[in-house]
Amino acid sequence: MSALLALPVLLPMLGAALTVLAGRSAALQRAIGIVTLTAVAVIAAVLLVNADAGGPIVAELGGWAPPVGIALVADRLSALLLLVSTLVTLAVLVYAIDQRIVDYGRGAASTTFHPMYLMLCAGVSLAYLTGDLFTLFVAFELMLTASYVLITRRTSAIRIRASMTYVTVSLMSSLLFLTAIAMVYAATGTVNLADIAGRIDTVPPGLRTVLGLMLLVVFGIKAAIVPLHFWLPDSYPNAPGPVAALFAGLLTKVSFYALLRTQTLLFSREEPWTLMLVLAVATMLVGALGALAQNDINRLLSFLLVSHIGFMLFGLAVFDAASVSGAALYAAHHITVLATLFLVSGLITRRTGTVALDQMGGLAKVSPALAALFAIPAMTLAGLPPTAGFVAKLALLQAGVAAGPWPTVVAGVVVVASLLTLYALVRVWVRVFWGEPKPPIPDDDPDDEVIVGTARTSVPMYTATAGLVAVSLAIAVFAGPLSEVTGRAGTDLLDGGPYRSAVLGAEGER
Amino acid sequence: MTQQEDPTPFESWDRPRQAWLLSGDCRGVRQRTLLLEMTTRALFPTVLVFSLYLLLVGHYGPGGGFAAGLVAGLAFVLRYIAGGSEDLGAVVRIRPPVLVGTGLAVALLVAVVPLAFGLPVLSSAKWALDVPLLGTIAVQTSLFLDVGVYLLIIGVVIDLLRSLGSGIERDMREEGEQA
Amino acid sequence: MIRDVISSVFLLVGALSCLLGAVGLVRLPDLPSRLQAATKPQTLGLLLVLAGAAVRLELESAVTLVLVGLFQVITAPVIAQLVGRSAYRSGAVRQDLLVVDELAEKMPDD
Amino acid sequence: MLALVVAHLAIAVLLPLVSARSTRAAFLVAALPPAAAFGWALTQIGHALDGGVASTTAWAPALGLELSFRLDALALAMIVLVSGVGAVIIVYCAGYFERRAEEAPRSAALLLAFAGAMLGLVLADDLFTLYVFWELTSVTSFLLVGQSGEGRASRRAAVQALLVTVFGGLAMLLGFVLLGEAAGTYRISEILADPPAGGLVPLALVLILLGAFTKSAQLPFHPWLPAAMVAPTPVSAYLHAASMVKAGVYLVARLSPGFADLAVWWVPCVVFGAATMLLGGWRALHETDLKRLLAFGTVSQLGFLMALMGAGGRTAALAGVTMLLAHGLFKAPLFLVVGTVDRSAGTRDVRKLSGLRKVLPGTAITAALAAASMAGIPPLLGFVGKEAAFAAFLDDGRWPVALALLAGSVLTVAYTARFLWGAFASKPGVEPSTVRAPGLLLTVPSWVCALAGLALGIGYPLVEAIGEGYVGPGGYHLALWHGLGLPLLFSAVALAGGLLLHRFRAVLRPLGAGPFDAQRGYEGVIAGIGRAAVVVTGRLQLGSLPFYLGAILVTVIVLPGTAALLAGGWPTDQPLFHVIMQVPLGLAVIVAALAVVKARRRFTAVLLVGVIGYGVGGLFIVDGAPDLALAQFLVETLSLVVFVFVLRRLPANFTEESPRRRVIVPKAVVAALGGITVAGIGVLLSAARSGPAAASAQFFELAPSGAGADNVISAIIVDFRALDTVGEIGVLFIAAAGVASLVLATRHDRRSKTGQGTPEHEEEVRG
Amino acid sequence: MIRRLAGVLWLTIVWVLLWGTFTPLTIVGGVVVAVLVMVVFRQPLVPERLHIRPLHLLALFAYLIYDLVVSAAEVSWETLRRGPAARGAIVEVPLLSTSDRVVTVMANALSLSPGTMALQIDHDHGVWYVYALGPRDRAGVERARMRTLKMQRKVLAALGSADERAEADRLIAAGEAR
Amino acid sequence: MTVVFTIVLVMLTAAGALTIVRLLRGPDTLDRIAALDVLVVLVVAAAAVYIAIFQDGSNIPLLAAVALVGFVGSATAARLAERRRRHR
Amino acid sequence: MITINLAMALVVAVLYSVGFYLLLQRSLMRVLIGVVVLGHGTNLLLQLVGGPPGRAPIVGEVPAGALVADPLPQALALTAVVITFALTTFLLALGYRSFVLVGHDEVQDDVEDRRIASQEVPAGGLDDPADDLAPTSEGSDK
Repeated sequence: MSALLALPVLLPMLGAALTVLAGRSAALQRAIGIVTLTAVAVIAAVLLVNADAGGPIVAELGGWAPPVGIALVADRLSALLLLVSTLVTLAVLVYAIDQRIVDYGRGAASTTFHPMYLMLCAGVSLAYLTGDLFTLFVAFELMLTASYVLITRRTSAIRIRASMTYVTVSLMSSLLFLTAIAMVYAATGTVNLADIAGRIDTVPPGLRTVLGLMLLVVFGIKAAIVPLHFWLPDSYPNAPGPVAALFAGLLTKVSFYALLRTQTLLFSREEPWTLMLVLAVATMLVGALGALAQNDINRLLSFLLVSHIGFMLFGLAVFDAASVSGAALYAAHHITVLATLFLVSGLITRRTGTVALDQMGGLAKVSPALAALFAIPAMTLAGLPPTAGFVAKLALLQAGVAAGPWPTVVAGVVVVASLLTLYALVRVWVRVFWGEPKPPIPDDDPDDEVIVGTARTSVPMYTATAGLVAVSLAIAVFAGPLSEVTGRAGTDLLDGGPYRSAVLGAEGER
Repeated sequence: MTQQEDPTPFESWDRPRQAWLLSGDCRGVRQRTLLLEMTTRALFPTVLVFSLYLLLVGHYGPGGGFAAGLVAGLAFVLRYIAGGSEDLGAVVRIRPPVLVGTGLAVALLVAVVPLAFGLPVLSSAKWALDVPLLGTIAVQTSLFLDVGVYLLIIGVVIDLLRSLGSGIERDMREEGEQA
Repeated sequence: MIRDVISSVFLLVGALSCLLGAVGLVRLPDLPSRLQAATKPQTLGLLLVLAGAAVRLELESAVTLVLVGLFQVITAPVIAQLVGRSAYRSGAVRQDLLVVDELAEKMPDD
Repeated sequence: MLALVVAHLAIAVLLPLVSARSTRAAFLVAALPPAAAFGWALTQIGHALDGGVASTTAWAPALGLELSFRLDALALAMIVLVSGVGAVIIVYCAGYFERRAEEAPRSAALLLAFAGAMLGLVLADDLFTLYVFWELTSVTSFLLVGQSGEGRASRRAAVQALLVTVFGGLAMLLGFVLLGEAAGTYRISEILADPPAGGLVPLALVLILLGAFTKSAQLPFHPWLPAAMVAPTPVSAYLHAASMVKAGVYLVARLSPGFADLAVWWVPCVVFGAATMLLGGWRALHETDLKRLLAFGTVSQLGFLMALMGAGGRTAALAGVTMLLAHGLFKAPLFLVVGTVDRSAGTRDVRKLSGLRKVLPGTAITAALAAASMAGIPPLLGFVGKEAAFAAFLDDGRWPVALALLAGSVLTVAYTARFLWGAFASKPGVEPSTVRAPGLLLTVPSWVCALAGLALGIGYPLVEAIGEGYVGPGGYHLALWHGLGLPLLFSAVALAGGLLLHRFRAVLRPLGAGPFDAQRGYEGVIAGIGRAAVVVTGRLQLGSLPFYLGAILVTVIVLPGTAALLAGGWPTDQPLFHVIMQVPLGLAVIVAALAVVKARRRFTAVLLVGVIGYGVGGLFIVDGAPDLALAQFLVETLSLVVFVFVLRRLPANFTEESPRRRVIVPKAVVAALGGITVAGIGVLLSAARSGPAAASAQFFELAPSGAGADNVISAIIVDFRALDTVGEIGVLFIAAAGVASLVLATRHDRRSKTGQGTPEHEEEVRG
Repeated sequence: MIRRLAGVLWLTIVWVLLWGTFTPLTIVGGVVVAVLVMVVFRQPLVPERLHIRPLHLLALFAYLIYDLVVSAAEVSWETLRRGPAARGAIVEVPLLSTSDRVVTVMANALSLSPGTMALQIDHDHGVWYVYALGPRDRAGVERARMRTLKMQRKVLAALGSADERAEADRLIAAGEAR
Repeated sequence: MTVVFTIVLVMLTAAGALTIVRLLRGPDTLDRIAALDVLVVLVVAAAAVYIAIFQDGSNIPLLAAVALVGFVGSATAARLAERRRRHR
Repeated sequence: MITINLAMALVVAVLYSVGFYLLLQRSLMRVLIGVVVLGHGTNLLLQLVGGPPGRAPIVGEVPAGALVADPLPQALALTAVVITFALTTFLLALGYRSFVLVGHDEVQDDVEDRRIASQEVPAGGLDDPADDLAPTSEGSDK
């Protein structure tokens, strides 16, 4: 089993290398991408089943036992998120490929898209699987650097600013991450997560808090926690549709995963978590209000993304098994739903030729399928039952209410933020799908990579989107088993014992 | 500017009489400079040998695939500086992205191959080869990972020369600026 | 012991050469003169320091130092020429400090 | 029961297939599932009244989430409305919608889906199950009210209905969670069997009531209901008269057995219920649109029901159930009648209709029958219910409530009269309306309902059987004739007062529709949210990158920085330096770094950065890290080369920024604080280490033997931690491609605004 | 082929120096590496021939080292004595060889020693321009010119043809006569 | 010996300080390039002294690399800086 | 136990401060240089947390009893150096691209953010007449 563990990382990287070598054959590139990600999805599913049944799966790379070597660990949480993420990346890839085929024909190979895409997937996989803080940094860099290339694949004069914001802020976060690693090493003398967990007790409590906050800030930047979130709504919306979908779906969640992993593994519930509650409240409200102020559909979605990060942060802040598992469930569902919405927004833009809400209208009449594709994920995001969003939100609410008076108050804020989310999405619905149909706005630059304002689409683009909708519906339908998995994952996270002993052997037990 | 009046601009007074580098008659915007070109001719293979040394010595002292690749890459920078992009293109006929891709593929294959022998990913083993006269040559398989790194980094540097070097140069030429 | 003495002499003279070169770099008035003072004594200084170090090392390490010195000797003049020529071209050479400039009249004007 | 609900939804999804052939057939098909549900409920009547029929399907047990259903008396009563009346109304739709009406296929599917959701709601025996279907009804209602969304009014009404009801719904959800957590179960029957108390339970109840009030259009949330009247009339009949708006009342009824004795429960119900009843009735008197008149009538009746259901006490609850049934059976046909009138006469404006009594006699009779029930005239069910209601409050001495209800009833009678007069009377000075004769599909359904009201009025024991199934046996009994008493007096007063009020309606007109305009409140809230959104977002989201980075930096200073200050523990044994060479090298780095800040020319800055790099490389040598130093020197040089490549194209100097101290000083202060914070934390943490590094010793041991390398660094890089290296070259791989993609795009820009990403550009990047 | 061999030899020497051990393994390895590099990155062959005289070459090396030390001292003295008031000259000197390689060696030899530097080489007119630090008058300029010529002569002695040496001797004589 | 090493390092440090002064003062980019080149040589020299102190040959490849590499950096800077000044 | 000495702490503080300061500027080139300086600071810090200076961690070269540097931070810093370089290069190319497209390399403020912030009529168009979402009293009275 542990032999499989490195493959979700190495296969996409190998795929990336091969797509470059196969730079002349578009068909081959596409095949490599899809085959690789499908394989990773299958592996992820196998890992999830096994991790759920038999506890964390550990691979000691090169046969070197940690802390000498790097360990990859698939426990319930990471395997679950890996599976969901891979399904999303696969669907987005199909969508992106097809969009390109529709626009440029079957023969158009891409040297920047396919390799970068696969690299990003490799980075995501590595981030989920690694049991080593520094490798986590490397994973982040893989993922982020690939994302830089993807977001700058189409930089017009207008878009370049967004790319700069994105890249600069990410670089700062990367360097702070490195700083945090140095600090962790300074205090504990190791970078293996399980080992850190074992040694953290020797650090005085006050300094432990410092470490925790440092990591909170680092991951908070990429996870877009208020007040570290400003960059996100300025940059994601300017990425091309599928890329934005990928970013919105995955990147923030990977960071959140890292936050979840490090905070639960390294720290116990202490005073500063009140602070996290405050941050969660701010994130939820600032994001939701931001969404209401927008006229650009992608920006609106980006602000909603921020807002919902607050939900997950709430789960983390409450810091008990139920809340953490709620956060995990929320993250899993959120990956699919945000990606779906951005894909749908891509389809909308393709039809209408604009992202401005006030210039669209009547799309429900023109394309009922699109309306349905929007409506379901929108309901999911708003947390209306019986969608996955509802289930996940419910898990958070329950955990919050059970945790005491302050978390209960924050649960109230969750409810308010949900309502504002719904309001924002209803505005989109009303403006885009209702009202008088308007003619599409012609593409101001028909030669660039993305063609808008056209009815030219094809079945795979819709199928990919629908596939993601199906994934998110599946999360709702199978909420039972899933919530049990995340429930166990939450317990594991807070206990930490199984993780440590799986990685370090018997000596890992305290 | 002055080219119209004077057939030989100042920078080209010392152009060499012979083709010391591959491109021979370098027609590009970059004028040839005797001293630099001769030095490059002498240093280029030397630096490459040095880089191979670094690659192999990595297991015993400072060096390794990364440093080796960078040193080799700097050799190509030198060629670019002396001979321009035409020379570089003549030296390296392989497309830089392919070189990069090959390097990455090599490294990854080295990582994955142990799986075929039932070993963990990225394991390494020692190969000892007894050669008559020379004695035992011991090779750690992780050397091949270093080789992948080496190739990749050379490719990256050449790619940077192609984009940031020649690419910007071409932009400047097309903008009518003096490159 | 004798090794130490030889080594010390080399090292001290080498370092002195470097220092004097640096003094020149600061004190001399224009770019070509600074180049004279800077790059050349440095090269000499480096060679001496390398020699000083080599004396103290076993042979296998010492021979490699020869290579380092060789590289330095090969490359130093090139830099000097490149920089000097650019300096002349860009007007960083102060004509008032030159006794004669036989190149000036040959220069194509631009 | 789940199967029944799912069948509704599944058929609804498939319904467009039928609609494509014939919309009329689609409605008829759509009527089948509710009819079946109704039929099934009738077969279960015995079990239902005798403890109930339950079934549970697990969904997410870990979260206490299950689909748990239970058919009991109260559910049965609701099913009569939801499925029985529902089926009838859907049949009516077949006649109401034009054959090629665009909204017909949509409405058919949505109505059926709604019927399914509503059925689930009333059958739910689990708080979350209830919530699931609750919100589903909100969503279907949104789509049914909005329809194609082309009309401005429908859009607004739909949004308002959705926002208000979901607001309540979410509050209710929180209440459910609180309640469930307190009770330890989410099963309603179990909660009611052993109601939790204390703690946050009162809060939970208030939140739940909030949900109920919004859904049932109680004061001050009621305006969405009249606004929703833009929906097609059958939709209004079904959603806004018979079923959905009753959900709130139903919820209160569902939970009252457990909580009605708490003041926090019954006081709001009664107060808001009565107030709603009065206000709705009063507003109804001022409407000229028949539908809106009925809508305010519904608001009023819902208030009445709310007061009854929430008040507590067996009689009130019994009256509530009776009125619940009665209201569904009279309000639905009234709406259908309005629809018929609208279809036939082309308007439903009181001021334009005239003389319909003569041309549509059948419809008029139906209307009169239903209206009579509404006004509480014997022997209709409405009368039976109202008698019970008066009795309930008179008997237990809650006089004020009884009087309020009386006032409400007076208003009810008045607007009933106004309705009948408005729809059917011949008005002097108004042209008699010309009409098309309505088909059977437009008339029969309303008869069915109206006659059902009559039948149940006479057959009140049946109603009482259901009611007793809910409230339990004993005490008060329903009857047409309880003998002379206060309740009867109240009924009489109501009737007479109402008729008088209608007679002298001209007197009322100057009084206006009332001082209180909840609609304006809603708009104020929405506008306030919008304003808050813009103000907050505008203040925070400045769009300025330096600000964003500054925010991050300040966070670093404030969070970990403060924590470090609090933690303290500055080492006492901190040496000034470990090796003397660190000092000059460090000084060189510091000087160069400070000079970079002052540098005005890009080239200078880059060279200074080079100095920093070489200086740091020197420090690495001093620290005993030759590998690292080697890499540092090489990378530094390559960086320099790369910088120079780009700099030759960029202007020589940095773009001059306005050197305002106002900007520079804060930036400098924040930056300096940031640097000090990081370095300080570094020192604190390094001093806190208590043991040697985890793996150092092992590295030295394993490197020669295991990895075959004397150079430990090399062993780590290519062997122990080879994955890091693989990742690292991956990053380089990406960066190279990214650089090529960016830099080689210029030429392609000439042909379009963004040449990047086009196949030609990709071709070039490939080399 | 011979020329290539010279390259291989040089690279092998470098390799062996790098390893610092003279074992068969390093030598064979050096040859393999050298051949590899030479084959993969083939340098263009140039028809020009050099007349190498090993003894004179050694003498040239010795002279260079001597020159380096002496002129380093001179320049240092100049720096300390005059400092900001130091002066220099740009002198036109005949270029005595047409071979690129020989010219390169000359320029390098000249530039290596402190105080002088080849500023520009003008093939077309057979002259080069030398910057010299130190001359304060015409005599100093002439001294610098002579010094350059002598340097060329020494290089030609090691690498140049007989004609070139003769030309050099003639020019030096003429210069000294002046 | 320690005294010698100390003196040598002090001298090299002083040389470095002076070089940095030139680097900061300029005035020309070419001055700075020359100064940076000198600085690299000084670093190599200092590293050589370190090698001498510890009699540890493992750092020598580093010296060779820096000697070569410093050249490439300075050459690039000099050659391209020349270009950019020309069209000013 | 491994306390970073004062001199190095000072160097780290200055490098971080300068890096941060440059990051806060508008010129992308300055930002980029800030990233590089910050990167140097980070790498130095990473190396420093390994402990006080020691001999290079090469087995066989180290005399017995000598203090040896902790190898792991060095290896990590090595990786970090390379990654920082890759990122620097990319940002540089981005700056160049910006220069090509816009004619300068300054980071502009976000247009859409500015538009929203400068809205005189509040509420993201919520009050604008084209908006359907704020029903007026008349609106529902149709």
